[in-house]
Formats: sequence, C-alpha cells, structure tokens
Amino acid sequence: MTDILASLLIMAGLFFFMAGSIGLLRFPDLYSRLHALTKADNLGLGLLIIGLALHLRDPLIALKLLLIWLAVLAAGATSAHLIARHARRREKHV
Amino acid sequence: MAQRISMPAGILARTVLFAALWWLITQGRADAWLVGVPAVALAVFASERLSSGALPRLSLIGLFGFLSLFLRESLSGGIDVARRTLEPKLRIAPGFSSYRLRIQDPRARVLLINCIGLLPGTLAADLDGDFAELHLLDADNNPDPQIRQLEQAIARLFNVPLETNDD
Amino acid sequence: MTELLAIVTLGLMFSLFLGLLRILRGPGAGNRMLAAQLIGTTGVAMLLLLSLLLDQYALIDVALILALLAAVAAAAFTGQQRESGHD
Amino acid sequence: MNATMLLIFDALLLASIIGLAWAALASADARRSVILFIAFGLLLAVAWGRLLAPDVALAEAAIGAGLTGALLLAALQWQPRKTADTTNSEQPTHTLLETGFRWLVTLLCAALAGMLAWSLTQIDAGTAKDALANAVAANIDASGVSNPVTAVLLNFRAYDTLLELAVLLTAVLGIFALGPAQAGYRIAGPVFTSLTRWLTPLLILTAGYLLWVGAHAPGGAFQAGATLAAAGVVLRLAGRDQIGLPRGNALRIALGAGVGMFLLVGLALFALGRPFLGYPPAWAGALILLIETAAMLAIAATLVSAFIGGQPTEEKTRC
Repeated sequence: MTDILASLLIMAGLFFFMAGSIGLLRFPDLYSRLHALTKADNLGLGLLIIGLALHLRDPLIALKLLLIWLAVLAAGATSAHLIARHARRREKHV
Repeated sequence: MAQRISMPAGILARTVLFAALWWLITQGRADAWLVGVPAVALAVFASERLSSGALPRLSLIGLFGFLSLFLRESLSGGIDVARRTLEPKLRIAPGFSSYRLRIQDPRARVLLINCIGLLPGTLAADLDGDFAELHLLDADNNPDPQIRQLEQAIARLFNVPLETNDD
Repeated sequence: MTELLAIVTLGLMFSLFLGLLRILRGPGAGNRMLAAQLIGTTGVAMLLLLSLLLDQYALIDVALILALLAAVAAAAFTGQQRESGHD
Repeated sequence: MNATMLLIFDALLLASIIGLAWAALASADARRSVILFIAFGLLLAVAWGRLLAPDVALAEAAIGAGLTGALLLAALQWQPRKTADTTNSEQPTHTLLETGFRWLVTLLCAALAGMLAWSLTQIDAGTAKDALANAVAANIDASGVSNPVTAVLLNFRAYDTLLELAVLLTAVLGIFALGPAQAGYRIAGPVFTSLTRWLTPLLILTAGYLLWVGAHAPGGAFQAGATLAAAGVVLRLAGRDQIGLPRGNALRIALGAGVGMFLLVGLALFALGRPFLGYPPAWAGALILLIETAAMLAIAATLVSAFIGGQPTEEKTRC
C-alpha cells in the first residue's frame, strides 16, 4: 500500500520535472522560464523525495532527504530571484 | 517591534540547531562527534558573526500556519505552471507589477521574497526600498491578495505586526 | 519498485535533455544559467534515484554537495565586482 | 529491463556530456563557455556516481561544478568587457596565429588520446585491477581506515598525496606572485546576504562531515576542503571582506598546514625508528585524521586564495 503511494508520488515528481523542462523550452522570456524552473522543479523534487522516503521506511534517511530538499528549495528560490534581479537591473541600465 | 531572543539564548538555539543538523547529516553515528564538536562550534561562530542581530522569537502556531499555507501554495504553484506549459495553446500574458511590502523585519522580508517565487504565477524580480517588483505569468490576474495572505502568515510566524494604514 | 525507479531515472534524463536545448540556445547568459540550475536540480534527483538503484548510500551525499554547490555557482553568476580604484 | 533502461540512460548521459564539452569549447563567447562548463561539471558528477565512484563524484560536484565555475566567472569579471552585452557576439574572428595555435592544440590532444587508447589495449584490465584491489583489501585492516580510497591516498600511497599538497602549495605561491588580491565584490542585497547566513554554516558542517566520513566511506580532505572553500567564496561574493581567510603569518601557516603536518608526522615516525610515513597500525587512524584535517584547511585556504586572485592585503578596509 505504501509502495503504491510511493510509486505515485515518484511518478508525479517526474511529471513536474518534465513540465518544468517543457516550460523552459516553450516560455517566451527569461522571467517566465524562471517561473517554470522554480515552481515545477521544486515541487517535482519534493514529491520524489517524499516518495523515496516512504519507500525506504527509514526515518533517519528520510530526514536527510528532507534536508536535501530544503537546501534545494531555499537555494533554488534564492537563485531564481537573483537571476531575475540580475537580468532586470541590466535591462534597466542599458 | 518583534520580540528578540537574548544573545546567550541565541547561541544556545544555534548550537542546538546545528548539532541536530550534524546528527542528521552523519545519520546519528556516535563516533562522528570527534569532528562534530569543532564543526558545530565553527558553524555557530560563523552563523553568529554573519547574523544581522538577535534572533526573532518565532511563534509555534505561526509556524504551523505558515507551513501549511506554504505547502498548499507551492503545490498549487507547481500545478498551475505545469498546466500552463502543457496546454497546447500557451496561455500566458507576462508582465510586471509592484507590491508594497508591509512587513518591516528584514528576515521576514527575505523569506517573503523567496516564497513569492513559489506561489502560483508570481516571482519577485527585484526589491527596492519598500517595493517588490513582481514578474507575473498572467498580468491580468491581481497577485496582491495571495501575497498579502502569505505576508500575514509570515508576520504571525515572526510575531511582528503588519502596517495597516493604507492599501 | 526498482523497475519504476529505473524508468523514472531515465525519464529525468529525458527531461534534462530538453533543458540542454535551452542551455545551447540561450539567448544570453541568464537563460543559460537558469538551464544550468535545472541541470543541478535534476542531477540531485537522479543521484538520489541512482543511490537506491545501485545501492550506493554515498550518492546521497553527492546529491547534498551538488545542491549546495549549484547555489554557489548561481551566486557567482550574479555577484558584482567592485570597480577597483574607485572604491 | 533495468539494465536496458540504465543503458539508455548511460547513452543519453554520455551524449549530453560530450555535447556540452563540445559546445563549451566551440563557443567564442567566454561567458557562454563558462556556464556550459558548469553544466558539464554537474553532469560529470552524476556520471561518476553512475560509474560507482562516489569519491570522484563528490570531488567533481564540489570542485568541478561549484568552485571552478565560480573561479572562472570571477576571472571573466577581471577582463574588461568588450561590450555591455556579449550575448550575441558569437561570430569568431581569428588571426592566422590563433588558427595555427588551435590546430596545434587539436593535434596534441589527438596524439594524447591516441596514446591513451593504445595504453588501454596494453593493459590486461582484469588481472591488473584485481591485483591492486586485492592488495588493498588484504592490507586494509592495517591502514587505520576502512575506506579503500582513503587507505590508498593517506597510507599506502601517502607520498603521492604529500606531493600533491606540495603542488597546491606551489600553485598558491604562483597566485601570490600575481600581486595583491583583486578588488572585492559590491555589498550584496538582502536576499543574497541571507543566502550566506544559512549556506555558510551548512557548508562548514558538510565539510566536517566529509572529513569524518572519509575514514570509512567516500569523502576526504580534498572534498571537504573544497566545500569549506565554497563558504569563503560565497562570503566574498556577498561583498564581505572578512571571509574566514586568515592574514599574515596565520595564512602562511594555514597554507602550509597540509604539507607541514604530513612532514611532521613523517619525521616524527622516522625519529621513532619507523619508515617515513609508516604509521603504526594502532595509531594510523588518528594520524590520518590529523593529517586530513590539516590538509583540508590548507586546501580550503589555497582555493579561496585562488578565488580572490592574489595575496590578501594585510590592512583592513571595511568589514
């Protein structure tokens, strides 16, 4: 039962990764692509990690995976803002 | 203003946090503390040196409210952007807007800026004084209510009041 | 379950492949840097899956390092040097 | 089923890595090359993981993807920018000399690749690999550690690692010969500053973990040193002048710590009537940890010195 749930979560994770990559290709400008990257990939990684943690049934490893997700989440959100800011300031100064 | 934790209590809080992280990274191995004690001490020292001031006293109920809002909103943010990318006809109308932050605490502001990027359709592209410049996936939607909701949750988390003079 | 993990690992590789098109096409450094961030996040996910598939616990540590250092690269991209002499 | 999946995965990974390498080298725009190189490093770390070499994967993730990328991006900033926007200046114009030089490099690379391919055919891969692995496995109990890679690097082939650290020390002397450090970075905005506040302690803890875990699992001084150096790099990028790098004599001690500790341990053992760096098995674990700690500090100080691009100035300007 947990394995079914884990499988579903892992597949949902892959789905969001795919969506993010497609967004990166389809969206027309840098800022819109950043939306796709941060929102879809962070959700994708989160679902995948919850799925893996359920599958592993080891709370200690699960917490470490959660730490990795938090690190990616915080770093990803910060990077996205910094890249957007970098681009925006350059636009304004040219 | 927000309630602050005194400095010794702040060092204690950091030590507990980093010791817990060390325990987690090393997966609870007891013999790791030989390296762990100096590593945690160095991390506490660095964190204290880099800190902008005393730690705020976080509210536990506020944390619960913030986390549930955060998880709900990042889920809907991901679903929203996935829907937009996968639809045969790209239905986005990108644009910029400006949002006046009502929260004053610098830490709370940074948290808000970072979280805005995970909400559906919004991304903070710059922060200039009290104004955050937002990039919107769909400029026809007014993003302010959902950000205000997040801002309120962060204010409760940090135990700080929101300015409420104008809107 | 391992079949599923293998399929998802491969799927992530396909997803990353799409991201590579953006890094090649650009335009501009900003677009390339955001595609590099995508590769970082996808790399973390792939390493976590591989650690189970190959039974290599250490790959979880590699994923942690990759997550932290990808942030350093993004920071380096946006850091602005002071003009020397006028400072 | 799984094997087929992983085979396709490998093929795609390989194609991506070669494609990125090619694109990075073929680009005329240096900024574009550097970003492609960062992506290349990220993928290479995954590839080393796939090849069951987590030690190398850790090193590649820390040094290849993160630090070298930051180093190259910083180096780009020191060059005067040709135009405000270099995004589309991808039309190469070469002089005859440059073209000749390119061909020379290509020829030398091809010759090297040929030599490597030839030597590969000369190795009786199976027996050579097994002989070495068996030799390591047979002596691992006496090495003081249970990670075979660390056993080789810090015990069986400690001379090699000592000389590697000496090479790093020489490199940092070369960097200092360039003169005083480059100008720092502008004071970063609140979001960037906040990144340094949580990333720095996390990098310190992770470096400590890699140092400790190296004794019995993938990790070690080089990976730990690079991770620690990343903390210094981020702080400098955020516009801080105090980045944990000591000045003056303390810096000299830190830079020489790796080689110094190695020599100290080696000579002390020598004085006690043992071979140079021939640890007594009962002490081997502790001595290796001691040397690795010193090596980690030296490597971190070297990498941060490389990032600031010269000798740190003694006087304090601002905090």
